[in-house]
Amino acid sequence: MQTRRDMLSHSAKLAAMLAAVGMLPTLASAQAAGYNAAAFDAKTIPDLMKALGGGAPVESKDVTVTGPDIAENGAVVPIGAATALPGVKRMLLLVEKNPSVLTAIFDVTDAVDSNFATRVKMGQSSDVYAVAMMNDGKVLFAKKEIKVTLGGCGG
Amino acid sequence: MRYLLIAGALLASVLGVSAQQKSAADGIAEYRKMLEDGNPAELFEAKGEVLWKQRRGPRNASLERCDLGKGPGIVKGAWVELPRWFADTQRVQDLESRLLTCMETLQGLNAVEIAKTPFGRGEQVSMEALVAFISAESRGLKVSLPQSHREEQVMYEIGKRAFFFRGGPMDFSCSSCHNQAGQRVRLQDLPNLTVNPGDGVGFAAWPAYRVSSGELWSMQRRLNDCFRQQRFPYPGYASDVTIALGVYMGVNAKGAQSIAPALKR
Amino acid sequence: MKTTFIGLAALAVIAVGCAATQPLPSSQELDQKALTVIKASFREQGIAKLDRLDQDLGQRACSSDKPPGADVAQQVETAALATIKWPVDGRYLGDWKEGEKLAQNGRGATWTDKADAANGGSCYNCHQIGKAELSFGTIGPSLYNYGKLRGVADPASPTSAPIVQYTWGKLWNSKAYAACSNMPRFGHAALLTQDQIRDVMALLLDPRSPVNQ
Amino acid sequence: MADPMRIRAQAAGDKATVRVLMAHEMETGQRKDAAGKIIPGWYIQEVSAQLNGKTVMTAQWGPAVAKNPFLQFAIKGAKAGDKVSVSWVDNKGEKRTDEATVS
Repeated sequence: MQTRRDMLSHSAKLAAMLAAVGMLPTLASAQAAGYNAAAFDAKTIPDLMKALGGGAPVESKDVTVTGPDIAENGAVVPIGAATALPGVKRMLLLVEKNPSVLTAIFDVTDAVDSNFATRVKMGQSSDVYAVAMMNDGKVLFAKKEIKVTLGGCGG
Repeated sequence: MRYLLIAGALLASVLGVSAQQKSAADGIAEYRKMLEDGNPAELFEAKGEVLWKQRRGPRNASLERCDLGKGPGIVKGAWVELPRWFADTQRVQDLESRLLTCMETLQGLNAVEIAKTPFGRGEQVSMEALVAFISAESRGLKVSLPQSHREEQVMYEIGKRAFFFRGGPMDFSCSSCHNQAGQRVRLQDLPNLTVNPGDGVGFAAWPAYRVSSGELWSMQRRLNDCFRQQRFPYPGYASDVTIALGVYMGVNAKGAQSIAPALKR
Repeated sequence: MKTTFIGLAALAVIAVGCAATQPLPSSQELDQKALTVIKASFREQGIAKLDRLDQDLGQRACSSDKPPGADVAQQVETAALATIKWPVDGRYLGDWKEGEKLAQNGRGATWTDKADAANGGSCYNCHQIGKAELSFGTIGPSLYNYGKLRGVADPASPTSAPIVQYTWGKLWNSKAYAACSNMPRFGHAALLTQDQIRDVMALLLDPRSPVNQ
Repeated sequence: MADPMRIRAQAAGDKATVRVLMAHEMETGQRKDAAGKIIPGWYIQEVSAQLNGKTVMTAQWGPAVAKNPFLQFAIKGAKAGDKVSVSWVDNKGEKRTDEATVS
């Protein structure tokens, strides 16, 4: 049986080790550092913030999360994260009740809007978070509940 | 007084229910709207176009000479006129059965083997891409199946009978779910397939990308899963009952604008 | 000689023309043709055998766009009523919590299901039942407040007996009360066991069930 | 080899909106097959976008991104005729890069 833990890349292992000794923030800011497997393994938002070297997230009206109130199918749920604030380092999309909370990390540059949309899988109804990690270390978020329904004949 | 109370309670519960239904239905409509832009069916359309033009099979030929009913190689508008009578095979054929014919006669592939292949494997993968491409070439056109040939009319009558045929341990027929507008199974709207259910609804929405499986489903696959949920035995791929049902639904849907390949739950 | 030849050619033209304009077979012939096509088009797969296409009286009577005549409908209903097995111990209600699970579960009896897997009741596919579930179908009537609206305060009381028995009968063989009912015959077709039907009964009739809150 | 992406990039005002569809299974590694065996995870991990060859966005994805992924973002200062390319790498090391012209 192959688990995701077995698939940690070498650099990801390194990242995890560095995270353990508190060196991740510098590493995370370097985009070439590779895939942050520890972050994608995090089961809770505090664990995720630890893996990403972020502080405690604060709810903010300046961040928006988009998504439907109800999804016809959990296999494809359109969600988005956006903010007009300057000084954004990265945007995250989280699904609180998924096996791992983190779905996607978008590293922001001056050349793109801090506005990303994708589609995610949701195992059950859950809060979905848009998180903005700022250059000054602040972590801001917005959340909304998305209900996942059972569709079709269910057979 | 007591009756008034009961009536009041009833009214309240009815109102409560309808408000809730509306919000769930609105929510689903909003969800579908959000998915409209960026239908993964596009990926299959692109792949299908390549497959249509690619030399393949033992004869190393493309499908570009395939006659889908409007003459060899004419793809545009072909989908909204299928199933129809084909003189060369002396059969009424739907898109999938016609593609089987072309894959065999032009490319030298084995149609019987392809029909037997489970969905999502081998040449069935090519088939789903091809139907995505071909149906997309009729996007926006109105469904208009020919009914001039006697066999086309006979197939309509057979399809109608198959549509109402009840069987299996649950006594279901196609008509159990699809003979009235405005009904749902869970939250999914059920089109009335005995009439034209409207533009881009029912017959005019398939093939479609199925969100739940992340696959493109041809009408053959759609019918196959209907029969599975109906608790029927397994309909042969491109078998006459499936083609007859295609004729019945297609003729009923005359004038409906095709949005295939659509996006479905 | 020459005229004969022309005559034959003309006949041939007429024959070809006829092939396209010949009247359709009679309705009975088309029924037979459709049946032949249906039987030839399906194959067995897993637990879904070909005998699922063998129709009984009621299935046959309800297989057209027109309902059967009153006499046939009556015949179907009478035959269906006779098939209902009433609970031997007189116990009609089980556990509404299990009933809710069955109502939610739409699985069972397809060719992808195993023979020994317990079936669900598929109730929410067609009915609103508990208020908490937003994803419900509308092919059947809403069953929210089913027992309450019918005045069932104590399902064991004699005054409740008619509605309790009717509900059991409806679940066992819906065709006893409407020949062409869309609802499966859960007891008659062995889709649900007696105990499972008791649980669904409780979901609908137990005053403690959320359906009746 | 993986099937091509579909990339649409449309300029409006001082930026271009990019919509991408990628052909990928995005298998979570948590599902079981009919025999009860876990289907190994197979999903895109890294995505990047370039405008005229210069990287403008990088992303990391987990297996919870839906099958045949969709991505939308906006590039500032991009105008009609500019080249937008998108690349992905999955956890098996498979890669794909496709390019589109801003319209």
